[in-house]
Amino acid sequence: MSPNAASKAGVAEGQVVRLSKAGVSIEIPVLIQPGQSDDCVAVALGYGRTKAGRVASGVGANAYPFVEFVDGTFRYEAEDVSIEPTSTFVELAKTQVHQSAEGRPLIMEYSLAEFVSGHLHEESEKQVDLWKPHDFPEHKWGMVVDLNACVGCNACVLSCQAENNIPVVGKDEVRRRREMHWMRIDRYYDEKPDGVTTRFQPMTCAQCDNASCETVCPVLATVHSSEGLNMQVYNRCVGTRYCANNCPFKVRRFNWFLYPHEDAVANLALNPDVTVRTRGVMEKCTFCVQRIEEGKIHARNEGRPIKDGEIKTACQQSCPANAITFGDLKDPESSVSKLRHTKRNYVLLEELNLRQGLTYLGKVRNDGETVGGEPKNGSSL
Amino acid sequence: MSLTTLKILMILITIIGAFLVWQSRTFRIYGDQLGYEPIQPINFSHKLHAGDNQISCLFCHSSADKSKVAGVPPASTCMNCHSQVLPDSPEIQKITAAIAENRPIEWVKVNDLPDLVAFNHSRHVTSGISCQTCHGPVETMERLSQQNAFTMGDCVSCHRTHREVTLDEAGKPQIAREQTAQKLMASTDCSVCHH
Amino acid sequence: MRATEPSEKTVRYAAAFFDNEHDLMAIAAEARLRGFEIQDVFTPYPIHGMDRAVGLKRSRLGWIAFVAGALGLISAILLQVWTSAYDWPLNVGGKPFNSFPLFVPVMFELTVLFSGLISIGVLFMMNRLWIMSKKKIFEGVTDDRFILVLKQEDASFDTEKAARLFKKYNAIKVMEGDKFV
Amino acid sequence: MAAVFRDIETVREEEIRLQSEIDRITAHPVYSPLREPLIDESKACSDVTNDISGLLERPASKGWWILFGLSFSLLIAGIVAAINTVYFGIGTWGLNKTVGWAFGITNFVFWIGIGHAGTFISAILYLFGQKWRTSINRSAEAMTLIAVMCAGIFPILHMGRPWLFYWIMPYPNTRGSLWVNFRSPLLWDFFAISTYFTISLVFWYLGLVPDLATARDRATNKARKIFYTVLSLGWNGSNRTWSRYETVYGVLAALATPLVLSVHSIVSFDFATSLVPGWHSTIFPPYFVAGAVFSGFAMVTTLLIPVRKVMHLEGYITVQHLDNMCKITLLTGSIVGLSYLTELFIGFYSGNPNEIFVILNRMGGPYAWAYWIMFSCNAFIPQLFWFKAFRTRIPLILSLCILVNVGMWFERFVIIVTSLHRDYLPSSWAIFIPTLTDVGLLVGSFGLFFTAFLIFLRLFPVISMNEVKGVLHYARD
Repeated sequence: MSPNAASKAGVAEGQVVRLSKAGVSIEIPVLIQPGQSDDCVAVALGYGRTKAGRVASGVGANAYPFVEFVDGTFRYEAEDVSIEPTSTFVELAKTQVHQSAEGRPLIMEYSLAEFVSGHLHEESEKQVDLWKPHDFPEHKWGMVVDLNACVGCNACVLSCQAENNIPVVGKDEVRRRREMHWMRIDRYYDEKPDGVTTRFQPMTCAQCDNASCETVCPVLATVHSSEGLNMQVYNRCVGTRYCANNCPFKVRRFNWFLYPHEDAVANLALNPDVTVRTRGVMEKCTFCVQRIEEGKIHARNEGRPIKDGEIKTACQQSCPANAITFGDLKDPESSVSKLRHTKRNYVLLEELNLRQGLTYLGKVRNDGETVGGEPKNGSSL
Repeated sequence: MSLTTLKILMILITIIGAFLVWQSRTFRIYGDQLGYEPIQPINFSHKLHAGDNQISCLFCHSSADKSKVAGVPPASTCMNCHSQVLPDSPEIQKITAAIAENRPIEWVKVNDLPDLVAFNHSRHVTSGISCQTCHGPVETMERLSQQNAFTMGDCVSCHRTHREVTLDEAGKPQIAREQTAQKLMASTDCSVCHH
Repeated sequence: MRATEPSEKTVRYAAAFFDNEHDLMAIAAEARLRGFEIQDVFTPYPIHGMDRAVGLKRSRLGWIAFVAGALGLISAILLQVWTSAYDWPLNVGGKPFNSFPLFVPVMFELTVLFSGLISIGVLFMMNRLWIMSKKKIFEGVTDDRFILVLKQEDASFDTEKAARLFKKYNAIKVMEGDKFV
Repeated sequence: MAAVFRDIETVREEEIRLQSEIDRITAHPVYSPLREPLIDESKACSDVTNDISGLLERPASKGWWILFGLSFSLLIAGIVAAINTVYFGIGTWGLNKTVGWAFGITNFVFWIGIGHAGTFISAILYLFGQKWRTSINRSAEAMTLIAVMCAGIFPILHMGRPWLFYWIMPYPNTRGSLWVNFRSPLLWDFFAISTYFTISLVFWYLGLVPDLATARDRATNKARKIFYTVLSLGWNGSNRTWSRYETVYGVLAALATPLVLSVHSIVSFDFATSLVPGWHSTIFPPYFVAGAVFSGFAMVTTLLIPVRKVMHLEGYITVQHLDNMCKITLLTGSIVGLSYLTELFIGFYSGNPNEIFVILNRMGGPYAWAYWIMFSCNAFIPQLFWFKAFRTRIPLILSLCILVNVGMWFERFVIIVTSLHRDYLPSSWAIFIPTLTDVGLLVGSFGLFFTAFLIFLRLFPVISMNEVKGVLHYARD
């Protein structure tokens, strides 16, 4: 429901409303979604199931009664549905509660004209180090995320969850802002005169070389590897949460409780290469270090160097838009190194001099501009 | 008086301290399984097979150079030979029975690492680390026992000393010898084992 | 152990009790100047100038504390630099293995800890203050009595002179005894 | 005849010389007659002994039992909350992925701060020759120890796996000797707090030994006799002991002085060395130290006012003592107020949008109420101590000091929570809501504090008798 529609109907976020049309009615809570059309309310299908096991049974409301079978096709839109507010309120479980970027330059966007002219962002000032950086003798893993390609589908989040045995903590814990996703897609709305712009930014551990989390860990549970990875050693962690506080990207996740793995059958779905974390330890994205190690072992057993693209992270593998590129930054010919040297490449919160392994390619937005007389749709890069 | 008592006390402390230091070489921490020697369902002798008969480790533990795990041989591997050799011995009869009932033999795992450690056999075997480096003189054991405490310190000290492994022209690894081919480093990064 | 330390052997002594610090200080000074050998004085609280009156030299404990502190400082430097830069150097937040400025807080703390603990330990040892201690405790010394104890082991001790001196300073009580431990 | 006279003359000259020598040796400093006496003038040494030791020998009063019962029930609540935390996990606290520290570390910093008054009084005021400290230093030091114990519980409890807390100590191990990270402020905290606790403990104990000897000599009951005999280490008041004792006391005071300043500086490094906007600030060390002494003095005053009333110690802890403590509270409170203003100024002057945002968010964000409680209690209220009326009327002192304690707790809460809950990426912004366990631990720490303090009042001489006896004649002779 759009903000305007909600104020017109006199409902607030989380308020349960009754949608009814010709004898069918369901009660569902309101989620206010900027950018939604004012005259239209969207309801997710596929909830309110009765035989879906302990995870999905009885969750939400079934919206299928509104679907009509007309002229040989299912009509997923229903007209003249009335909305009645009820006095019940539900706290929605959302992983992001603040929707505005507060004007901070987190997601770089360029107009087509800017992109064509080649002046994207100011070249960052030369960063000064007080000490000599450590060198990485063999590899230096890096990732580049193309914000132009990202459609915000969350496939990376899910594949990460599956690959890394990340616990699913449930609605209550998400309401307490304790979701465990190692990867997330930040989404910001921009209210503009002609509507709402939405921006996505996949965010995961940036594997900073000058990592602020590492310095503060008293027990050396998080240190830097010789391949530029920010390692998290679960079995050494005592859980001070200082690293999470000191992470500017807030990508570290803490095991607040012992999330059980008691179901022997369900445990067969766990990835045997990734440790299942216990209660009270910190965890975070490792750039799928189990895949990196496996790739290195394969290559070495065969006595050959690692090929570019041979090691793929789970998020990269599942991205339908190929927005994520992963590889060795020591190899100037790798695709990730090449992308790093394109103009659109930028470093998030560069002023902190964290030297991340994860950088972004800025988004080029074509708001109906014309370049060289020809109208262009979408962006080509 | 008090000074004498103090002297006696200090001497006692010194003796106890010296004893502790002396004992520390054999000091065992909780969870240390060194010397674990369980009774196996079949009285299998590594001494006989690997020692006296010179059967290569990889003959039975065939995935040790290809996979993370060395692999416990299936009953059928035993029968490769034992269908001909001593088929009537009572111990072999147990294997025959297991095959007949289509159930695995329930060997007791001797050398075990906690789940928080990822150890890859193939990488170590391929780089020319002998099995005995970690498993001890298996070829002399009637019944298998754990010969290494498998503390992190053991792994780390080996990774520190065997920094360089080179391959000779045949692709066979030679530890710490100047050869051509590719340099392989044993890393001490945490993420090599803990992920 | 210092030469002036009361020995453990049997010493015949004479003790005089006073009810204020001024008399005690004056008699201590006079007794010393008149050639008496002062075993010790006992007071309920520390009295400034008493060391001068009984002719006690400045304690060397200050130096011991200094040396102990230096020991703490050196061990802190060695511990931190050795573990962080030599025994197992780890790349922590891109910082150099020997991140010396970051080692200063622990250096300071260990300096203070060593200095404090060692100097108080030495104090307890030098004064034989410990749980099983069986020292002579004069009645009232922890309340409001000020006591002067003179050695009278040798022939030169003049009983009459001592008695005159005690009287001059209004001694409340005089007692003698053997075996001063 | 002449020779005899000359001999008499010589003897007389000798006597005069001797007398002047004695006078020179025994001369004591002259105190200003303008000074008011520190202790009630009618007290003599034996009165001090009777008054203070007598408190321990009489059975506990009804009031003591009521207070003890109250404190102990608070402590029980805290123990329940602690068991809940350790058994189920840190998830029982109101923390989330964005706010990783809240009540736990707030309580920790608060109690460490409270613990600063004792050593300040015993060490810094000792070095400055402030004789009035003698009436209050014993209880203030006991308060320090108890407060540091209260504080020390929180860093352990707030760990995800508290049973592994010993991993932050550097010891040789079988992990290839994996040491600890000496670059981490939490490790510095560990060293700073354990050193502070140890030095404060020996300092307090050293001052206590002569008084324990007094208690030993007065004890009639066998159990008490054994207790005090063991603890007093055969103290016999020998001048040789006193002499070295004074030296070591001075050494410890000299060591404890920078230690006091260092402990809260190091605690402030937890925040100052991080990159969280609102934490990353160079003003933190002096600001935290001033705040610590400020809250510590307020707490000592809060404790001593009822103690002097209930235990009839008005002759020892006079209004002048309270007046002096109020003055220190005023001074440190003004430093804290100045720090707040400096923080605001530097925040805006830096031009850093994140810094400016944090300040505006503190003043007008979801936790603005906490910010304004902090500001008014810490910066404005102590300014009332400029007026003599506020420094000498006991109910006023007590209420202002309690407000200061409230304000100082909120100061730590504001620094920790408002900085964390909205940092760099708005997508992760979150709100912290305390749970019952959080509140239970806060309340429980107060329970532990008061329970331990009440036990202290029953077991140890509440006023340093040997030091008070030394200043009885102050301004009188």
